Amino acid sequence: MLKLHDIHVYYGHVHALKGISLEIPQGKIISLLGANGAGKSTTLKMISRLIPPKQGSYDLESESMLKKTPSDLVKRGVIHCPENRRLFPLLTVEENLRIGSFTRKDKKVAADLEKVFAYFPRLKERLNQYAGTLSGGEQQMLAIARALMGNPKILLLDEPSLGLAPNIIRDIFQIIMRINEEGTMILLVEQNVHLALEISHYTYVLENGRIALEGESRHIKENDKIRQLYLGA
Amino acid sequence: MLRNHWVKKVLLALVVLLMAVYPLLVGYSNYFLTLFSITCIYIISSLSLNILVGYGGQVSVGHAGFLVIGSYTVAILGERGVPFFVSFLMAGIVSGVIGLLIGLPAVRLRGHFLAVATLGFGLSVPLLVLNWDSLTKGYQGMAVSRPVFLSSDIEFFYVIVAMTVLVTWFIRNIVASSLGRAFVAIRDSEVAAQAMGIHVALYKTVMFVISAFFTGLAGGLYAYWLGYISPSDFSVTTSFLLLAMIVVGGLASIPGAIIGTILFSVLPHFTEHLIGMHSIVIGSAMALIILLRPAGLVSLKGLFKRKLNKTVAEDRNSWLSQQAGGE
Amino acid sequence: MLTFRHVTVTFGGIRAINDLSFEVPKGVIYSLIGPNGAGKTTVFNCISRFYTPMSGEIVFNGEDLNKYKPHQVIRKGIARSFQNVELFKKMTVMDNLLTGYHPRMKKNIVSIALNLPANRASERNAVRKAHEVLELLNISHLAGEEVSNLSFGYQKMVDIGRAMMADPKMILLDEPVAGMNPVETERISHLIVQLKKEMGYTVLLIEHDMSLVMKVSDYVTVMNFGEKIAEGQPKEVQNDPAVIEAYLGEVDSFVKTS
Amino acid sequence: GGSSKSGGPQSGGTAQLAQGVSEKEILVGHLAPQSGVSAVYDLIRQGIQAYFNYTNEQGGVHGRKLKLIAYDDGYQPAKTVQLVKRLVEEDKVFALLGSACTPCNAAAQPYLTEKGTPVIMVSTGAKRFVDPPVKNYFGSSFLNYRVETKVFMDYTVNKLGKKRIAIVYQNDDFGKENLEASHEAVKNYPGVEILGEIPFVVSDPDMSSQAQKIKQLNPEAIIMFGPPNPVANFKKELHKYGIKDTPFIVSSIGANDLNLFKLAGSDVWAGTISSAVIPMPDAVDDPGMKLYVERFSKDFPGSSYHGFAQWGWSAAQVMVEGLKRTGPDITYDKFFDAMHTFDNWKGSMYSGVTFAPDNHYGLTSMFITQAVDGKIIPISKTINFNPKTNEITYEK
Amino acid sequence: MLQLIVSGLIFGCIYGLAALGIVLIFKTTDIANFAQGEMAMITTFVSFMFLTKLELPYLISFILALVFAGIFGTVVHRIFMKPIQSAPPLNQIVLTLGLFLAFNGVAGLIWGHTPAPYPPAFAGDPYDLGGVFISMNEVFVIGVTVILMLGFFLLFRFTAIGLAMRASSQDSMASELMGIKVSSVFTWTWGVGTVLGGVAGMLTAPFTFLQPSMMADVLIMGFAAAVLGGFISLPGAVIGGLIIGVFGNLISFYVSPEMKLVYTFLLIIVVLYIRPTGLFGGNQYLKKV
Ligand SMILES: Nc1ncnc2c1ncn2[C@@H]1O[C@H](COP(=O)(O)OP(=O)(O)OP(=O)(O)O)[C@@H](O)[C@H]1O
Ligand SMILES: Nc1ncnc2c1ncn2[C@@H]1O[C@H](COP(=O)(O)OP(=O)(O)OP(=O)(O)O)[C@@H](O)[C@H]1O
Ligand SMILES: [Mg+2]
Ligand SMILES: [Mg+2]
Repeated sequence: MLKLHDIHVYYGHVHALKGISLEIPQGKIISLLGANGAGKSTTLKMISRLIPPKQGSYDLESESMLKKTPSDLVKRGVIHCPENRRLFPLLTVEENLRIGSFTRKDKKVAADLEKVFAYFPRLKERLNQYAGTLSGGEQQMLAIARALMGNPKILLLDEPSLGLAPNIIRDIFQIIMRINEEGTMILLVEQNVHLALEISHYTYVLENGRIALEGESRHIKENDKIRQLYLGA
Repeated sequence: MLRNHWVKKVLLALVVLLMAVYPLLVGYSNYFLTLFSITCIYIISSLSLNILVGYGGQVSVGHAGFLVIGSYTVAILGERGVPFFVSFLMAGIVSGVIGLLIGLPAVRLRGHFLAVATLGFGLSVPLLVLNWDSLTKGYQGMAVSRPVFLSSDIEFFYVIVAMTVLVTWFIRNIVASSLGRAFVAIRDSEVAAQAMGIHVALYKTVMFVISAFFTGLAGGLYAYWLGYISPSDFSVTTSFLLLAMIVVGGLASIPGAIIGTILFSVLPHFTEHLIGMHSIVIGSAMALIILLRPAGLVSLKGLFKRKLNKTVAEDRNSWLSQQAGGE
Repeated sequence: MLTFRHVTVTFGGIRAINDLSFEVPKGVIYSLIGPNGAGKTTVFNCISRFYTPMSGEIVFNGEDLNKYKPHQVIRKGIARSFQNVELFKKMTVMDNLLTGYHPRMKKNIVSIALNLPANRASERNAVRKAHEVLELLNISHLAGEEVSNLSFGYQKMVDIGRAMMADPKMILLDEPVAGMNPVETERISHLIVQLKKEMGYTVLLIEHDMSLVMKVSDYVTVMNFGEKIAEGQPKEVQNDPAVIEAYLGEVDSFVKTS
Repeated sequence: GGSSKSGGPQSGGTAQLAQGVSEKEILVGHLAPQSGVSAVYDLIRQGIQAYFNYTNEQGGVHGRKLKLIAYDDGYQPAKTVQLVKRLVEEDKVFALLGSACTPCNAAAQPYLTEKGTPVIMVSTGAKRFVDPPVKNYFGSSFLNYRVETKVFMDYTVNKLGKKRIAIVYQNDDFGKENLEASHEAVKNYPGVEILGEIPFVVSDPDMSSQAQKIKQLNPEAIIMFGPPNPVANFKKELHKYGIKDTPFIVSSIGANDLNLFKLAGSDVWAGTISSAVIPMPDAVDDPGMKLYVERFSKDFPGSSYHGFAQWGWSAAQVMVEGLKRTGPDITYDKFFDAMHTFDNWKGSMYSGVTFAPDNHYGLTSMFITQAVDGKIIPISKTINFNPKTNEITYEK
Repeated sequence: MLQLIVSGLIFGCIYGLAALGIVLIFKTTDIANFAQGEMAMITTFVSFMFLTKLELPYLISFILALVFAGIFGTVVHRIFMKPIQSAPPLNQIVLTLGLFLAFNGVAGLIWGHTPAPYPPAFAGDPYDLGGVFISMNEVFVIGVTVILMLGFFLLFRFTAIGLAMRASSQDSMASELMGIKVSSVFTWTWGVGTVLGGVAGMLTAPFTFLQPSMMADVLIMGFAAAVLGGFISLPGAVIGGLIIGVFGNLISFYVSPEMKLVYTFLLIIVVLYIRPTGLFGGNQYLKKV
């Protein structure tokens, strides 16, 4: 249960988020939509505490996260799979995955590793390849797999379908639904609006750093303005 | 935008005027003339280094080597009776040619590898000068005489000022041109630069040559101004200091390099009498400025630019809403 | 216009492209699709000469591209954009575009240093061209922004715009709409058609967004494991069982990508 | 060269006092590196300052206090030129005293020669500052390199009876000037041979290849021109290879320091031969020396009072004596005349100071020393060098 | 000849030790620390205080000094480096240059510039092994170097900490997202790097004597060694140091000592020309588009 209230974020003088309030309730998939530059990635970076808010409140399970560091949030199971993948290019695929489970002390790491290999068999073939030399889509798979290795309670996904083949996109969305069913909450930023609205329970639409619209995904889908602006009629 | 341009011009005119009347202001004091001249010479050097490091992203920690080459070129040619203008130009050309020779292997190297290779160059040049007695008179150093028509210090002071203004202008033109953009492109992404048709190896070499050429000229001016040159004039410390000047001033910025150079050239004036404190003061200045202004002193002007930035951001946002409402 | 003949590229043990042949006729939009890791970007990198094929020939307008260096390719009339955007981060949008104009600039060092009229004229032309491109992309308002401050979507546009600056004969676009929503995708697809129709470019396109590929392509080649598995009109390819199997997947309830 | 638009020091005239001299004060300038790699030179300043303090406590010179203005030139000639101008034109000092660094002094020489500011006891033994004599340059605070070299050669050949000599020299202005002088000197001794000349770099702690070379050459005597650190390292390295008994002769710059017994090890350093113009503080029982040790340790506790500091103190003694001899109405001409009255003056720690219009060496008397039992003691009577005739005479 | 090589190896180890600290810090924080040598020098002075003022035995002083070094390194990181962690590397490097100057000056003020003898770890005459002389202390230097090199190599290669250190240098933001406390990792690295430097300093001091400028040359050679070895490889740093030590000694003997530096850098440039990322640098600038 994660809750943002009236969050403001600045990049230098650029006012990127102008009072965001949103909630990730237990067991849900939430999607966050918006045009280029609307502030979606910024919201995720704020949640994982990579950047500080200037104003507002941020609670996780009723505890304020304003003073926490990214590693505190990781320990609490908030895992952020960032935009642009941000792999470690000079570590191998295997090392990238190992570092995904860096903070974990539980015994299930090995089992999780098998699980992500089952999701992405291509990665298993490329265990010793430098992450930097993978193809775009392979990198995206690795980025998602690395996030899963952190055993997330809340998973923040920034455009997970980016650069993936249609069949893999389908796989990814199935995986997202599956881990959600296993109890992980998900905040999904997607440009693939159709899909996002399809699988999420609730949707926020960002415009210029503000929440312009929110509601149950199935209602949002029917909204005319949304159809026009994001779904392409 | 227009107003900005106008302000800039007035400022520039003021600076040039100040340089012109400086000797009057300090009552023709030879010490203050020297302080100013040496500062000018270092301004030329740091601007040249900035082409390489700031714009081109190629770290050189041996740049003082080119100062040695420039200064010894005028000394050696002058001794053999070569006329002033020729020897002075040759200071640049010889240095540029050496820059080319250094640049050729250096284009393959990056980051710290290049840094250490250039460090080797900076360390080696004074050693070679010291040991090549027959050409350089080794440890004794060489006397350098100015031509008769520029023999007085005040005359040569104006030569230095004029050269500084001229070279600054050249360098400004270069960095604002397609050449300058190619340098920055190489710094930011070699792959993309190649895809844009930029011959990376060639341009890196060109960078080295231009940078070495102007630094060589600075070395020539230095030798003429002091009238004597020895192998211990420029050590690695000089190279380090040049690097500090452009970084503390603000990389890839002409005003930045100038401000940084003035700071480190004038600061000693206030610390030289503090026995044993000199390097503490210089070192602390370097550390503290970077600590407080990680992007260098020019970033101070960002404080004034706040308004401008905001408008750009607002522009964009209003445009976005328009799009959202309009379609 | 561009012909691949039996091209093979390997990295260590991996065959990224295996005996690939295809031909792109002049003036078409030619799409290259296929699963992740199929070797599509590698094809681009071969044309850009970042990679040298182990065997095979790449012929452009009758010339073997293999004899050129990467920086010469654009002068042959081939410009490209990058999959993960490869911009000059610390430059403004305008300067990025101007750099794209590089091959067409006057480059006389004396003229540059003295800022002679010839240099200024050439610089003016570049700026004019850049404004045209910005208009086309609808991002004129961003001209003065440093690209590292832009969101990913806008960076992609700048990347495309930069490739357009050189007025190439052929433009290679690597996943131009990745990270864009359907409306933005729509705009880019207009632009791509415009590139072909109004500016006469030949477009070689890599894209996973099937809506775009199906809409704009004249011809499609499908790759898998570095080999061609199908080619033809978009409609034919879309219904090819091998392509569905390897790439598109079963169209089930919630996938409506096409 | 500099312009002389603003009134130079010469413009003092006879009626007026010289520049830098007021009713209360005499300003004296000094330049040396005070930080960085060559910062040991700062000991010279400390020596000067200590003597100035002492003199001022005694009432100064003809009622005037001495004020030292010292700047850090960082061993950079360009800086020196700048700072010399600052001292002469801005601070308006009367004279420069004991400034260190050969290339720095050389860079400033044309300007100072033109200005005519007295330059007293430069802290370099290079020939160019004393020979041929320049009107306003007087002496060097330590022995002239060439003179010392000649004496070493003479001592090695005539007193030690060695003929096959190896030379180890620092690869810079100092070492090379000495090397040149050795070649000149050896010509006077038929049958004597320089077997090899082995350079080293001062900052390089690794002297093993040099020691190996010596082993290969197997000389009868080794003459080394270098400062304390490499000398100590080299001697240690020689010892390691069992070269213990070959006479080892070291320039005074590198040997006049008891610290060497610690750096090299007492037994390793023992036996080393050198020369000196000033005895080591602990080697003699002399009131002047006691005064120095006492005053210096009081003003600069913790600083080493061997070597460099002694030179500073003695140089200051020479200058003060010159000022005393000039009388209360100090003009440059009077001062220069007074300086020329030094004739083997023994009032300072130096073993004798001489100036004449045709001799600006200042220090031409010295003695040979040897390291024995943790002390550096004189092993010869005074040796005199005559710059006019190039003759070396041993006092009986 | 053999003797030349052996002496070269010993100085090679000293350069290698200096290089180890530089490489360790670089590998993790992406910063070439120019203040490394001066920090080592200060550590050495501190150990000398323990030895002479408190008259503690060598081993105790050695260990106490290393404790000091660890604290010193972490403090320097916290005060100076952490606040500018996200500034461009060159700016951070210039900051370390500033520290280099300042530390040197401060040491001069506190301890003066007169060289002092520093005791070796083991006293005693050298052994004569068939014409090659080597002392116990020199054997000790070689041993320490090899052990430290192996230790840190294993740490980097096989432990989670090592992996975190490597990751932090490649992308600190992504590392944060993995739950790595990047600035703590950096602080630790500075601590450990300074300890390594301290070891180098205390083993160097018997050769260079104790004085504020004792590390000037060693640092430059350390950088050269690090680069020769690839700048990211710990064994590379030591091997680079050994090559430079031996090569330098041979040049010194057979060509001339004053050209040692020139030839050493020439060698490095030739090696880099053939292998632009050094002997063990691997594919550091790998980038796929
Ligand atoms: N580092 C930065 N410095 C300055 N401004 C930034 C920075 N990063 C983002 N911005 C600005 O903040 C705003 C929000 O950016 P953000 O990356 O959150 O957008 P987004 O919604 O994720 O867009 P996209 O879909 O294109 O990824 C944009 O206007 C962008 O230009
Ligand atoms: N430099 C390299 N070293 C090793 N393997 C490489 C290198 N470059 C590419 N590969 C491999 O070659 C294969 C083809 O890569 P390529 O980038 O061409 O795929 P792609 O078709 O563009 O995929 P995507 O749609 O995911 O971008 C991949 O499996 C990739 O891992
Ligand atoms: Mg985003
Ligand atoms: Mg690809």
